[in-house]
Amino acid sequence: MNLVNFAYGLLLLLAAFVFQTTLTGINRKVVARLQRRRGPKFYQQFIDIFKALSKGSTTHGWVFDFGVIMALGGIMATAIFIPFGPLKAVPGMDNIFIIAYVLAVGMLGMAMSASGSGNPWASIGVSRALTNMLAYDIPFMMVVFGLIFAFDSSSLSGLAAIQREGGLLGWNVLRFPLGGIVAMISLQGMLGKKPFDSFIAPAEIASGPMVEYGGRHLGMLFLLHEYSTFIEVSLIVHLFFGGGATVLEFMVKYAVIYTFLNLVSNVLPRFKIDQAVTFFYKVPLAMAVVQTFLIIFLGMGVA
Amino acid sequence: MNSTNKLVEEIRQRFEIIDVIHPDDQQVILDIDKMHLHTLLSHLKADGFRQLSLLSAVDWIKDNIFELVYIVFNWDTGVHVLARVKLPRDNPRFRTITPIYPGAQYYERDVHEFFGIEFEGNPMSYKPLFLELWDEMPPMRKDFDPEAYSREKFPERVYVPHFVPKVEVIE
Amino acid sequence: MTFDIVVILMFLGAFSAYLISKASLKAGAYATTVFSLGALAVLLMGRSEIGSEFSVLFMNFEVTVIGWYFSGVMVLVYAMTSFFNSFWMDKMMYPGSYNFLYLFSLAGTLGLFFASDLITLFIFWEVVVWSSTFIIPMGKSRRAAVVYYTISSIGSMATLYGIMLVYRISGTLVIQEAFVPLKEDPLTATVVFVIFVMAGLTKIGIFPFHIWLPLAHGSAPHTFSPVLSGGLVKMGAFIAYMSVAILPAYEAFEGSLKIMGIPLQLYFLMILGAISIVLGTLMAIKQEDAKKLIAYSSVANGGYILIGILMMDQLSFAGSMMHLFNHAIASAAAFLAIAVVAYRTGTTKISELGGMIHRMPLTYLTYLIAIISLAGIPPMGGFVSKWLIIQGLADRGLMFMALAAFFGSIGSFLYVFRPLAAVFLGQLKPEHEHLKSEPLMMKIPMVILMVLILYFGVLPKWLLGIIGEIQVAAGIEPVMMSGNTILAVNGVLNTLNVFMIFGFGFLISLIIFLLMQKSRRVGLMDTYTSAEFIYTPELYHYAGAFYAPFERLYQNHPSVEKFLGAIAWKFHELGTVVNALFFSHKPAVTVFWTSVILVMITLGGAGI
Amino acid sequence: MVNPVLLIALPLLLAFVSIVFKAYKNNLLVFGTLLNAGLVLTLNKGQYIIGGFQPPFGINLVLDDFALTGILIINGLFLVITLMSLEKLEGFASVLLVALAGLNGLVLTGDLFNLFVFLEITAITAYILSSASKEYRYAFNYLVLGTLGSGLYLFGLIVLYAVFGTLNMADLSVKMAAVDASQLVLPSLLIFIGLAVEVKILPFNGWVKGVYSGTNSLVGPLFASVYAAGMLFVFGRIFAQVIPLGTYLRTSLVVLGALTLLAGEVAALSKTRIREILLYSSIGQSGLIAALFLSGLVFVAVMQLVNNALSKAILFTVAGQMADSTGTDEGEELQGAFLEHKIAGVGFTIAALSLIGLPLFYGFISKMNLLFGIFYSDNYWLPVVILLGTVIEGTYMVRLLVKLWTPGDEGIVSEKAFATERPLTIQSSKVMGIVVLSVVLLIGGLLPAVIQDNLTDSGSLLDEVTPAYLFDLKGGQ
Amino acid sequence: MTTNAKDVRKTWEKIADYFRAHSIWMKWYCTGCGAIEMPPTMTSRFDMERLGMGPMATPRQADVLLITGYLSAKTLRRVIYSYEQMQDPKYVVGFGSCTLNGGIYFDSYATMTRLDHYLPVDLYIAGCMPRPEAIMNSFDTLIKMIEKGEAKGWKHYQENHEWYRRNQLHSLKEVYVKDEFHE
Repeated sequence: MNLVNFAYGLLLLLAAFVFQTTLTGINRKVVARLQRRRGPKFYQQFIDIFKALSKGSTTHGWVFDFGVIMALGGIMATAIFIPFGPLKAVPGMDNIFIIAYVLAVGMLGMAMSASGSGNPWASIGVSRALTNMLAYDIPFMMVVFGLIFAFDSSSLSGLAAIQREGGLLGWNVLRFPLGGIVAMISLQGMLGKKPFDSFIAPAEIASGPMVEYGGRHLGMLFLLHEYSTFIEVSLIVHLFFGGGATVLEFMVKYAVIYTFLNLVSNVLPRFKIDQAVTFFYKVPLAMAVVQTFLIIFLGMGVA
Repeated sequence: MNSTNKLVEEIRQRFEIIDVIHPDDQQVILDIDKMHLHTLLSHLKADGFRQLSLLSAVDWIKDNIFELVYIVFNWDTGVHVLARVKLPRDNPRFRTITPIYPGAQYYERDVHEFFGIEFEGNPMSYKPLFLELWDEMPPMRKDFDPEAYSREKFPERVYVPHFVPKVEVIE
Repeated sequence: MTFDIVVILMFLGAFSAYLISKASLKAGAYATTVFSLGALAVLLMGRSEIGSEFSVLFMNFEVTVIGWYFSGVMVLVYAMTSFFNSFWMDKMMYPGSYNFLYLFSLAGTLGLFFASDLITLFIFWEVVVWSSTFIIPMGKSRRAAVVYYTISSIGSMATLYGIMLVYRISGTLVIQEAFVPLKEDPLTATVVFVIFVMAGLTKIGIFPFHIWLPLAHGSAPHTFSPVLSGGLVKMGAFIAYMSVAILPAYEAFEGSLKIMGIPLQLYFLMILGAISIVLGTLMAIKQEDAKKLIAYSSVANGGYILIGILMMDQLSFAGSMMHLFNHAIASAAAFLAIAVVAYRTGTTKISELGGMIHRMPLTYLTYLIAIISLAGIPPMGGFVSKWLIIQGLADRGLMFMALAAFFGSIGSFLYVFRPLAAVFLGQLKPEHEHLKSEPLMMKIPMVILMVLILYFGVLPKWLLGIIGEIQVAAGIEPVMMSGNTILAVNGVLNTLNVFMIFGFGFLISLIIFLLMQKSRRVGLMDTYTSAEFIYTPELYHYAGAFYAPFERLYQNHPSVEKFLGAIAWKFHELGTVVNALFFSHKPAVTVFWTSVILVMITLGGAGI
Repeated sequence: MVNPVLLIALPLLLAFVSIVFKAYKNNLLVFGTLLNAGLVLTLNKGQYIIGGFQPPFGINLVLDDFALTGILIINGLFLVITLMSLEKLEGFASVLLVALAGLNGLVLTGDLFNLFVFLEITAITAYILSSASKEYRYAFNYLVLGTLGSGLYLFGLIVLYAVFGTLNMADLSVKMAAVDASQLVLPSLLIFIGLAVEVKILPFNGWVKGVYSGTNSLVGPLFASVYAAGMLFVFGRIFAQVIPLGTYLRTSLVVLGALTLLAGEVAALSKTRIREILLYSSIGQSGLIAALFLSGLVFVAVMQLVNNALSKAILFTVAGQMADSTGTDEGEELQGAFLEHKIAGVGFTIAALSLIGLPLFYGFISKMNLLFGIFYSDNYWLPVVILLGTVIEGTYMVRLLVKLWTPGDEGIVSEKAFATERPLTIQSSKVMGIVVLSVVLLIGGLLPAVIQDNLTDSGSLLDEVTPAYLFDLKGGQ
Repeated sequence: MTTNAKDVRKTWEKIADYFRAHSIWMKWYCTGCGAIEMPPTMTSRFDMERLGMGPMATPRQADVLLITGYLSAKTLRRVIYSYEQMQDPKYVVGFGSCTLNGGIYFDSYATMTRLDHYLPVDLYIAGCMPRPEAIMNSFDTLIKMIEKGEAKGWKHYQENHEWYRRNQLHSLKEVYVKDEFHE
């Protein structure tokens, strides 16, 4: 660890921001086309974020501010760990468990800040978000567990490299199709897209955790959202789609997956929170357990 | 005309009904002396009219009376019964029906607030329900002038005529 | 030679604390602090004397690395909690006895960890059990003490049977030698192992023996809950360690059926541990009382510790040992934070509290750091230990344990967040408007614990070094470290780097925050209410049934409490039946039974 | 050189004197018990022949270690209990003196018929004492069952005499050993039942419930510790030394003892009145001790007996005193009773913990020893029963203690305000007695050698039936 | 010096105003009848998102307070409360004749007749009801106004707060009322 790493990390953060925000904008356009609208400009997301940052804001006490800073800080730190294709700011730190747990700092900060506003909608939203997390994370972690056992590595780039050795068929999504499906469903939950978006339901609980945010706080939350999307989609790209030997390859894979999930999201209604939990525990978790069982006990797809 | 007829017959036997109107098969309007209203409603409720659909008032300012309107509904037969009683317009007071229909509490508050009719035995009815900080005469009384009130409370937009059209008469 | 003095001194200290309490209650409470801090100092200084042996009366002791480690954890928790004792002196029913039993149980645990023969071990085990049994009813529940005692004594009586059996077979009670002959005899070894480890299970609160834990932890005096949860529970881990490491289970069960390289007996226990994790998590999520909530989290964390110990490998075992420490200090810190709240407000019910952060920010911070560690989020200590455990599980491919571990890990976000949101954040109730901040003496232990939690999360090297020694002593490969990097089979973890990148993230985030327009401070009640005017903070606080949709999914769960309660009730009924059958006021009944016995035995005897 | 017959004769004499000088009878009782206690310390072991005929024909007293321990316990506890509750004598002084004589005779005698006589004397005093509770129905019940037991005992005796022509214990044991044990099932069983009524073995103990549950602070401890100890010593004497049991009978009777233990503990668990709890606990303990005697583990049986006698003396004194002064011994009514009586409370707690067998108290040492003993006799099921009994016993004892120390409903922090309002008084004489007894229990637990050394002797005579398992206190090796 | 500083600030503001103009998040206060005109404006026929407009859940997040239809005295209090919860800079759009002059309810005892008396309205959309075309047209105007920095209603409200407050109190007696449901 030296200054170069930090500078590198900062650059990666910037790149991730630009990339993901542009992609979000493009996706808004794609969704609009899906709904036969023209849609906003592809840089609309940038405008939204910068506008939010430029506005005045209110605060409900130090924990409201601190939580947001902690959340964005934690998520940014996580984003630094994520390899951007072949680029890594800090070598040897892309351990999947580290990322999974570091990601939680951001979640916790956000949840803390939201509850700190004193608004019960926020607390309800947080309660739903956490319940949702308990639902989608376990099947995902289970599949990841199987992968780690199969390849004796918990490094993102390491796992990606192993897949690339096998060419297209080496991709884990093809080797372990059940696990791949589980991961995609879980990713949908992680991103908070329909049908798993009940925690920000604007019409029921006034956008849940975000209810009290305005101005710079809201802007930072948007940044946070972009980064966490980047982290989560990157995880899947690395774990199941062979990562990226080049930056371009990574970006293409990333964009395709993200757009696909967005399209899926836009044709689905919304689950109630308990329905989401039941669904995740019935279908993806069962699939994940079967997949892991196949990997560990039968060695299917490993060799 | 069968079920309602029977009902009306029965009621006629028991109560002094001033007038009965049948606007419809399933609807009966009873004008009744205010002395008998409570017994009538109790009877109706026991008879299956479990729902108080509405309690409202009409201001007959020329006759100097308030008319209270009670609509009860029977879910089994689908019959509406509308009972009307008349009250003097000065110092209007009436007994509450909350012991019979507890839900009448809010209707009585409503009527009290908008007409100034007092319901004895319902202390809650003196609390305001809809109008916040109302300080004038109850607004639904016919002698209340809403326009004057509006003028005083809510300043109107004053339009300056920028353009006066010329009217030409064409022979 | 320092350790015998510590053990004896602690016993004497207990008596002197009682006497001092007679003179002045506060002084007595401070005496507990002084004695436990003294013990901590001696322990830390006497590390070089590990391996020394000594005897007191008829009891024999030997200081082992693991004993030293466990007693260090225990004394640390006791010492930190003892700062709080003085605040409850005037509220306690028997303050003098409390101080006495407090130090007495500490002395008992020290004796337990240093015991070199099984009888000594058992003596101190029971000493701790009964001394803590009498502290618990000073809190909110009498039943808790009875349940605690009963469950503990089921475990300890089973252990006693095991001790006797071992002695019968090997003819010795010295811990290191007594188990040796068992290796030859897997069947007896299984019996001994199961009944021996039962004491550990009861104490850690592993399913189905967990029922005492929430009851006792949740309703013990506020100053004793941290000790129970952070300290005494770890005695169970010690017994579990002994059963696995000293027996040694892996050698004794070499020939039995193995699942993923784990002998069936151990695998079964691991399943119990996994059930405890899931069950503790689920139950913690639905608790309405902050203390009970943390108590159930202790059940879940006990599961982690047990699984790790049973693994007896390089990673999970180290993780488990470290988790033991981390959980001890984190759960003590959490309980202490709740104790502060209880001290100021008089309640621990989540729905009766709210907005405490505005009155006691340091307590909030303590609780925050404690729960971050409990939930295993970096950069706190809990992360390192959970990471190690899960790496070990991944290495072995124990998928069901891992499933439970993941569930517990993520579930812990849910339950630890709940008091955070509902007790410390949210609306401040009007009646708490004028609460004072926490007293200085309460701040001291909280700050120390916070620093420790953070320190061992960032620089765990020293701690892992000791754990490495334990592993060497237990005959397994020690956990590897290079610099600040922990080297696991499947990956590496550099905690310092994680921390630094964190700092970097925070810095950027802070810069963004500061660059933008200043915020306007508004009150807690000035929030989005769908434009409705509200004036009642206590109603505008989301605290009860926090995870209602999720709780609904398992509200009709089968309950082992009810099952065990039914068993207890059956004993009760049996007593009534016995009473009705044999203990009659009519002599005729006795005469009848007499003739029955006479006939039966005589005829039976004639038959032979 | 004091003849132990004085232990029997002096109290008897004093009893007659006390009938004449009624005004001084309480003083005479104190004098007699003090005298006896003093005499015990001066006794020498040996055989004492009464009346000049040599055994096996004459009457003799056997003062071996076993008997010495017995009379030490009996006279010591008798003294302490009497001194503690002098105010409860109510004219029973003469009876008590007779009882003392009878109990000493029971333990000392070397002749089965003599034993019967003393058994009757003791039983009669017990019937009289049990009427102190004014519940004559229960006393009568006791009388009936006691008589039944004595009758069966006598019947067994007759059979033995008809077969062997002797009633001298030492002689009989030699002669009986020569016969196949299975042929002696009937007389052994009859004698067993006869004694079992007094020793409270299931199912011959129907009287206990009525008699014990109404006892006051004098009669309760007397029954539960002194009488029980005396009867158990006799039981041990006969079944561990005199009558050899066949495997079948031994096993059946041990099972009966174990069942008594379980039944007693379970029944105690379902009770809420303090004296009822204690009386069922007494039954359980008697079953345990009887089972140990029957298994031939005399030494540990004596240890456990001592523990039980000491603990029960304290427990029944306090419980009886509670009932006497407050009018109830319902646990619920007496919440927080120890709040104002801490010393008595600590004594009660120590006694209860010792009874459960928790460390630092004497009960732990005896429990350890008895477990070692049983394991060394290769009996692996009895320890399970005993430990199960211990768990149950601990549960109800802790339940009781918690209630008596910390008042308050569930979910409320214990406070003084919730304590019982009934006026509980405990006289200082009782408190002193309790302190003395609990200090003995503590010393026994911390420095077991003090009691151990005395008891070891009582076992040494019985080496042939006591396996060499002695719990070496220097590390248990 | 001061002018310089003002210039720098102005540049910054200009950029910010550009963002604000092209990202208009609205809080719809739709207790009146006009809400029905919003869905067609949102959906594919008119697609307001292409101008960067969109509805928001809470006033904290919103830039524009869109008040459709009449306002009774009771709702006016809530509107004022909502407006004060919004973050600067914020804009108010009065939608329909009722906000403009009371519309057909000009003589009602319960509805106020002109919104700008109580809140700084940046833009009115006349009509009963205004059709989506009118809405789109007027928002186009609003975007231009913001871009040029002309939509200064929020500043006006700050500077003339006394005046607004006096009007509010005259019509409403109290803005922040208590009612039984939140006692």
